[in-house]
Amino acid sequence: MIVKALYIVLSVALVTVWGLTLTGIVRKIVARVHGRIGPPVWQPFVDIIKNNAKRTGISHGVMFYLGPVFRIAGGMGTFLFIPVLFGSDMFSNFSFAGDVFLVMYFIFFGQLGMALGSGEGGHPYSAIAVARGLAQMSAFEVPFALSVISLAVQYDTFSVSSIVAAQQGSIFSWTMFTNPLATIAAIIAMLGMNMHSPFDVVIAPQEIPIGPPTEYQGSFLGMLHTNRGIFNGAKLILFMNLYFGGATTIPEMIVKTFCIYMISVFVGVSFPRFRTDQSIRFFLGIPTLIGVAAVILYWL
Amino acid sequence: MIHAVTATGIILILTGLWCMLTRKHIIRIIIGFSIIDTGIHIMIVSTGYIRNRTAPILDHAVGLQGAADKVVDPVPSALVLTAIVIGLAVTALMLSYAVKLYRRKRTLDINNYAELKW
Amino acid sequence: MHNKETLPNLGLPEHERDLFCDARPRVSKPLASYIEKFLNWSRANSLWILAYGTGCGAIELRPLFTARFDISRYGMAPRPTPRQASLLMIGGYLSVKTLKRVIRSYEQMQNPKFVIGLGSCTVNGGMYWDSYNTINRLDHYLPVDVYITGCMPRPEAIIAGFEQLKKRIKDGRAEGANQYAEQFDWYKANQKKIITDWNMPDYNW
Amino acid sequence: MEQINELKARYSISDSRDQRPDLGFITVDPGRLAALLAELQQVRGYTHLSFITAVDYPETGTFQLTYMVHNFESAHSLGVRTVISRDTALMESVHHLWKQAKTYQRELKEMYGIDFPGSPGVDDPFILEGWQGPPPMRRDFDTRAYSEKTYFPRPGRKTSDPRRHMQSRLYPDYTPFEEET
Amino acid sequence: MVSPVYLLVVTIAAVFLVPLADRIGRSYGMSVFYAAIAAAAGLGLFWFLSLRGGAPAQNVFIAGFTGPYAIQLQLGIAESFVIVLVNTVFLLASIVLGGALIKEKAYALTLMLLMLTGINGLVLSRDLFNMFVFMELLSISTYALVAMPRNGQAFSAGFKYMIAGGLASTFFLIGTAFVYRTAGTLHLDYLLRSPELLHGGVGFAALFLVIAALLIELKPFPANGWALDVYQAGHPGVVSIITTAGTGAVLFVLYKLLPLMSVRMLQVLGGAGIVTFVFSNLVAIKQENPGRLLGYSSISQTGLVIAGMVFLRLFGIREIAVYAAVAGGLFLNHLFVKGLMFWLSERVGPRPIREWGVLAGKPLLLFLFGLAVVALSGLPPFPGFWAKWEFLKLLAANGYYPVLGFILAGSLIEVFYLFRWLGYAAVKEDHDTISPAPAVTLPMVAAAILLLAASVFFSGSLSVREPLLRLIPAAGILFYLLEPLPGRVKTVLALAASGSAAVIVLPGLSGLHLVFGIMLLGGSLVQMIAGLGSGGRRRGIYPGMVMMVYSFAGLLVTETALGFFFAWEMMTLASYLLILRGSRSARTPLLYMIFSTGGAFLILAGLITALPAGSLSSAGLGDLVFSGGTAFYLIIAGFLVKAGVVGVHLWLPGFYSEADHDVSPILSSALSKAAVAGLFIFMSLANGTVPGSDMFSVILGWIGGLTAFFGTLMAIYQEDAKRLLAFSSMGQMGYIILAASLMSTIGWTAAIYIAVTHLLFKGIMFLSVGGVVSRLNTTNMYEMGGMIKRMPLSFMTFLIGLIALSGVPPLTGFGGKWLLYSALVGKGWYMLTALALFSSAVAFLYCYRIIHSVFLGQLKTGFRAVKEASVWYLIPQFIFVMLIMIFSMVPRLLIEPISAAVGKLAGPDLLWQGNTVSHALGYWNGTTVMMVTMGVFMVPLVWLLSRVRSIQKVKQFNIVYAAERPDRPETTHYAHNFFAHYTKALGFLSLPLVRRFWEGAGEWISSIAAALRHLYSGNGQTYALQVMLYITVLYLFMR
Repeated sequence: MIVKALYIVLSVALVTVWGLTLTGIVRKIVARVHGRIGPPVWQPFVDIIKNNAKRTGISHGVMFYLGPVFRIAGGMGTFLFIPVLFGSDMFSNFSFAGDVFLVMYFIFFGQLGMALGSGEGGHPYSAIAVARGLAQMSAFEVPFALSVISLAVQYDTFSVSSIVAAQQGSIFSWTMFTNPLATIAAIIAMLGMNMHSPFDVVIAPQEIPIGPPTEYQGSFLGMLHTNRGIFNGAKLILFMNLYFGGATTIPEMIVKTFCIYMISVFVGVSFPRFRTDQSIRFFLGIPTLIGVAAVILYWL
Repeated sequence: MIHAVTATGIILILTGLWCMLTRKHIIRIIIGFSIIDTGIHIMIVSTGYIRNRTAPILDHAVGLQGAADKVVDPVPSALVLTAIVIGLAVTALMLSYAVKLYRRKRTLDINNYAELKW
Repeated sequence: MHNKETLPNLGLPEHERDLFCDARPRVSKPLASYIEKFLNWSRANSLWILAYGTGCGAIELRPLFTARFDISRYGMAPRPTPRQASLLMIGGYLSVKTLKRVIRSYEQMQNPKFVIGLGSCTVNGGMYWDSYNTINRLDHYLPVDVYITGCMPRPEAIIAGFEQLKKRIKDGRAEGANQYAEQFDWYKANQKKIITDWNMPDYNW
Repeated sequence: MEQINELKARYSISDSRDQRPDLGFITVDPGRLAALLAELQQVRGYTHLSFITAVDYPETGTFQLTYMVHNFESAHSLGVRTVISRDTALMESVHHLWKQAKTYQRELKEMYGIDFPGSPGVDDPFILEGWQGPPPMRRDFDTRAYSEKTYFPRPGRKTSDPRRHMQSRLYPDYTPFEEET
Repeated sequence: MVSPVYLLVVTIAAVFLVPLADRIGRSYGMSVFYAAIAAAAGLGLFWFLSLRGGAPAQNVFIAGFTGPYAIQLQLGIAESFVIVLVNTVFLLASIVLGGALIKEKAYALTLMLLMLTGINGLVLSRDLFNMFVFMELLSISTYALVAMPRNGQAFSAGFKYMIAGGLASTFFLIGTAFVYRTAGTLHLDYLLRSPELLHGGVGFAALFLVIAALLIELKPFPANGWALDVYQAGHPGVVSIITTAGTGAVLFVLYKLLPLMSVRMLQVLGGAGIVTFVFSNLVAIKQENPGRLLGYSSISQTGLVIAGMVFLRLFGIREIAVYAAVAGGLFLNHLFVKGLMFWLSERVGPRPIREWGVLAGKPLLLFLFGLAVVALSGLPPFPGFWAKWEFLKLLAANGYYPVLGFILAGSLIEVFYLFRWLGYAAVKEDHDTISPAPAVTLPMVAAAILLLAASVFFSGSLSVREPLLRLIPAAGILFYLLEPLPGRVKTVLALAASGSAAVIVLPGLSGLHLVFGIMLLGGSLVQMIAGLGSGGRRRGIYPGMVMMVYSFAGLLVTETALGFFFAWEMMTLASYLLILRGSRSARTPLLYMIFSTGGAFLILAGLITALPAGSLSSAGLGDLVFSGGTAFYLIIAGFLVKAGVVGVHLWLPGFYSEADHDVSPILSSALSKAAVAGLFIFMSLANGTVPGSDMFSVILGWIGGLTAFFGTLMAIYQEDAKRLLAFSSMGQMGYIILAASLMSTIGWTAAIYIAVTHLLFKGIMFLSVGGVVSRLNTTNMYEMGGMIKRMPLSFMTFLIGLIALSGVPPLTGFGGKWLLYSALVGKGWYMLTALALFSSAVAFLYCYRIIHSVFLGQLKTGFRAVKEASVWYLIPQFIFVMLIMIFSMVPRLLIEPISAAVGKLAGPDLLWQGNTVSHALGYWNGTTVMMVTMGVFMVPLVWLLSRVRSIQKVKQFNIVYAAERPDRPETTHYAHNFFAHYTKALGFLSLPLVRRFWEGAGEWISSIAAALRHLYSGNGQTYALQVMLYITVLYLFMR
């Protein structure tokens, strides 16, 4: 019991540090591509310390107060239901509690809480942003769901651990190679999930200041930033497990998640922003068809 | 002979019907109705007629004995008597309706009494 | 919450007073010096800017984010909402009307918060020194940490100003928010002297 | 311009001149102005009101108002001027001809104190929120005095000539030429 | 036994006595008049009772001769039955007419008495010519009485009536003459003994003319314009006699002649009856005048009675009891109801039906009217219901499915216009009121009581054996009588009544029935507590409510098909009453009633088709035969309509949303489960016996999936909070149907799991929103906002309900989703899985929309002082929240009993290992998930709480608003047209195509009706021509 608790702490700490560092690295890389020097790699940590070091804060009410708590609980929970390393007892987390559907739905836990919290903030932009985010989410959920169904058909299981186990062996037993269509659909859905450009109309900084967290500051914001590390990490690990053969060691995990994250970074720096209705139609178009094709391919 | 009577009755009925269905004047419609009535009466009487027999009235000419062989079928005659009475009553009622209608609208054209419809 | 003293909010009509928080700003004492030193280091290296581009200054801020000047290397980043920003940059002359908005934005930032006055106009009115509707001295209305003179100052000058500010922060001298809270009545009186249609609460939380 | 000549007599246009081929000015009595503008808009094709502006002449105690109208077909702009008394500062509103006139009139009301009775929202503040002094664009309003009284001038401020300042910095030995004369 | 002659003697004698007595004084004359009619009615009753007691039938020859020389009368059980009915109604009608008669001269009374003599004579007589005489007696007195209002309309209508009536009697007479000519006798008994006498050309023609004349007297469509004019223009009292007693007598004559007819004649006659029934109802939908509308309705009912008799004869049935059950039941129903309605129209006066809102302020009259409408529509517990059931059953048993279809279609149209009318009457508008008139009200009450008594009689003679079913209407009436009590007292009484029903019923149930019993009864009971929160009388809620709960119990308890359908219809009726009270427009209840009745008719058609051969009395549900498939599909289609699947969901949003705030939750959470219960009961009954069930389950699955999707999609566009929740219910029903269609253990477990959780969370959400709405008096979400500040408890429960709805772990909703997807993928329905996942993602949109627009955002100025919702609204919510929490902590508590109840079906079972449930594909440990969630929730919360001292609590306008201050809360709250961008992207999916389709269909039907009614040109001569043509066509058909 205590050992498990220690493992969990370790695992959460790992993903937090790695997730935030990854953000820092990516910022640095993007800056270098721009020809800038860019912030230091540890900048995300400094930001979190700074935000928590705010001496005053404001709260609009209980739900506003709990919003970030929900958010980070959602991030941590999502992470904790995903096995991090294949074959490692230390980093298996609580993956025995549920399968891939549990993870897919637990993702919403934090987003829902956050949306509610920012809603109580009373700022109209928060609500607008949530409306956009939800609309976009409902759309990218379709290719992702189809992709997961395709995996379920392929591997005949919903269990993330089993899916990882089935991909062991050589690099060519990864889903990426055995089921490329499902992988493509999922990667496109991931672009939406990460809310990078071209799907960043949700936070549209110039138009509706930063979106849902418009009213959040200080410790709340620090918490949201921490969650960004955890949640990003969790999503990347999920994608790694589902499509890229999982990982058996921490370095492997770090390399793979970094590569997966770079996909959305590359797309993000290359494309301008979609409007909400455009992104809805985009996700329900080609990516959905790819997902359908992935399902049908394994169905037959 | 008997067929001629029946035929007369039928012709009268048809005439009356034609009259009822084509004349616009209410009184004429009533007359048509009367003609039908008469036609029916004739026809009914003709159904009970038996050649060479007399009317089913038990007077001295017929006598009580063997009357059944001397007179025609008395049933239609009895029916006709009742029917005549009834027809009379209906005709009278129709005429009184016609009077009432005329007093209201000063017209007896049936086309003018179509305010209730659909 | 723990500030028993409340503001009268006389500028608001009776039925609107309940819509706004009426607490006074409060002085937040710095923590023990070694912790505060560390925290100040983090504050200095993570300056999130709320740029208030009232005048020509706004155009001079843009180059800061380009490859040539790149202030992101100092951990600085623009922030679209005062709630999350710690540095208010006032980019030029302030008319009475814009001053009102600046005050509201400043008050919506959280302690610690810093102000940079950009350009001569914020120092002494600049070329609008005798205008009927432009303020002359920003520090009468808000506690200013650093003035950057010039009309307009070049990005290099602005970066120098940032360095100055960071130095002040690290030295623990950038306590404008506490100063504002301490001398709240004086600042408020100055503000209200020129902003005659004060339809905001006395302190915009 | 033949058009103007036609109108001249009817509206007692006192002064008319062409500044450019596509720009002319005429001056008319304030009382006839609205009627003239109406005809220009309805009959003469000057369908667009570009702006209304005012010039303050405290010397003569008048405001000169200019209504700039434009004819898209002939690409001709016509400034219709009128002079009103500075004391009454009252002018007929033309918002019934052009809706946008109410905005110009609101501005003139705020900046010059010229009233346009009946113009919608003419008393609302235009850009000055809560302004309490005299109309600031009148020439007899001393902005410097007002500013010094109101906006805490920074003490120690000197008006110094930058040229002289730089001269003294760069060429301390140079004698200023003004002093020579 | 008294000789039947006395029946005629009494009235004839009174004909002479009345004028004499009238000379003494008006009241004497009237007394004699009423005494004679009462005596006639009394005689009838006496005869009926003694004949039922076993006395022999009587044949009387007046003056010792046989007919036609003398009058011959026969008095059997059938005659006495009709006599007692027509005389009773005649008595009641003459009481209604009392006020009008007293102003007339004495001959009006004698005319009435002559009319009654004619009616009684027609019933008793056994001789064709006697019948003619009595018919003429009836006709002539009627012609005269029609003119009683003495206005132009009455005279012209009377004249048209005389033309047509004259033609009819002409044909009758000719026919009689020819009968005599061919058969040599006019005596029915002789004719019946040797029917071959009438074979051959002339004999046929003779019989044809007689029947045609009778048919014309019965006003067949389309040769009946004159009758409608009379119905419209005559005094309602007189007209009620014509259409009840007069028609009844003629119908009975037709009944007496039935054995003479050939099969062909019967078929054509039956067809004429059906045509009359369907088309008269059709034409009636455009009618605005109450008298004329009632006329159309009377004619259609007559047509149905004709069809009833004729088809029974056609099927070779000779038992008089069956005729009594079908034709007698239909006629009795028509008799009392139509009497009641005509008298009511007398009471309301000359108003078009749209203005019948005057009744809204008169509870008794409204009750009577409602009773009449319900009875006339053939809804239980009235005789029409039982008679229709028997009739349709016989039709189905003999393979007359098209006829069955026509009757159901006609009945549906009838339901439409009758309930539309009831809707007008129930909606209170500012009209002038009507003055009291006990002389009219008393007969109506009497008719209603007689009708109810007859209902008891009919229900007893038929097959409803379960005593509980009898309690359903009884409970409704009891609570109607309790209406004057205060609302809270009634709530407590209703709780007690429903609770006792639950206590009695639940222990006897098992398996799925028990699960649904707990859901329906328990769910309703808990939510009824909310009723304590509203003050006032709350008229019109509890009769429906208690009836509905008892119907739930009845549905689950009953073991017979008839009992099931009875309970089902009672439930429909009860819920109609509930929505009728609360709804803002007459449209919603009407739509509900039409679709529900349509669905119920599908179920009815299926049930009677599935009845095992030869089961005339009660057939058990278990005995139903589904091997043909059609019956099963019809039943399922009926339940789908009731569940509101996409395509027939038109009624749904209004129905779930417009009832009272404490009733809507029950309708949406519990009542919606009744359809699910029915679906499951019949699917488990038929499991394995239905051919082609693979295709069926695929189709059902897609219906469910599309319902889930479109329900959800439409929910996100709603501006009305309750409507949004209503559409959300539609979506959830889609999931349930989708899961049910899987026909596997996990699928059914999922379906019932979702049903249970939906009950819980939708109950919470509706109650919570109801609490808010009851404080704010608006349902528009954009008018609300910031309610979390004023109603934190409601917000809390709503939030729990919302998390459960959206399927986010750790609450119960996830279990349903997990089971559903597992079952779907297990079955291989991948596209449906994706559709369901998409729908559940879209569900987040409306979830957020409602909670944000109502509870979050900006509190509006006008609502700054509202209080938390009533504690009575909160109690049921907290009960449900507790249940949700318990089931979330230990999902096993819920899933295990459900899978036990579901039993073994196709597909793998769920396996349990501690708290982990697993199947071939995946696994889920709800308890651990809950623990982990709570753990990860606590850590950041503790950190935040440690910093709470530095955090200033601010107010709603302390927001960053681009440095401006917000102007007003109304303009700062982002709530209206929340998902505009979604419309832009996917708006084409939510075009109101279904509504356009149904509206188009409705318009099409009503244009047909509008075109058809131009047949009735109002010209007497045209009518005569129509009569002639009708007879010709009839002849061509019968030949």
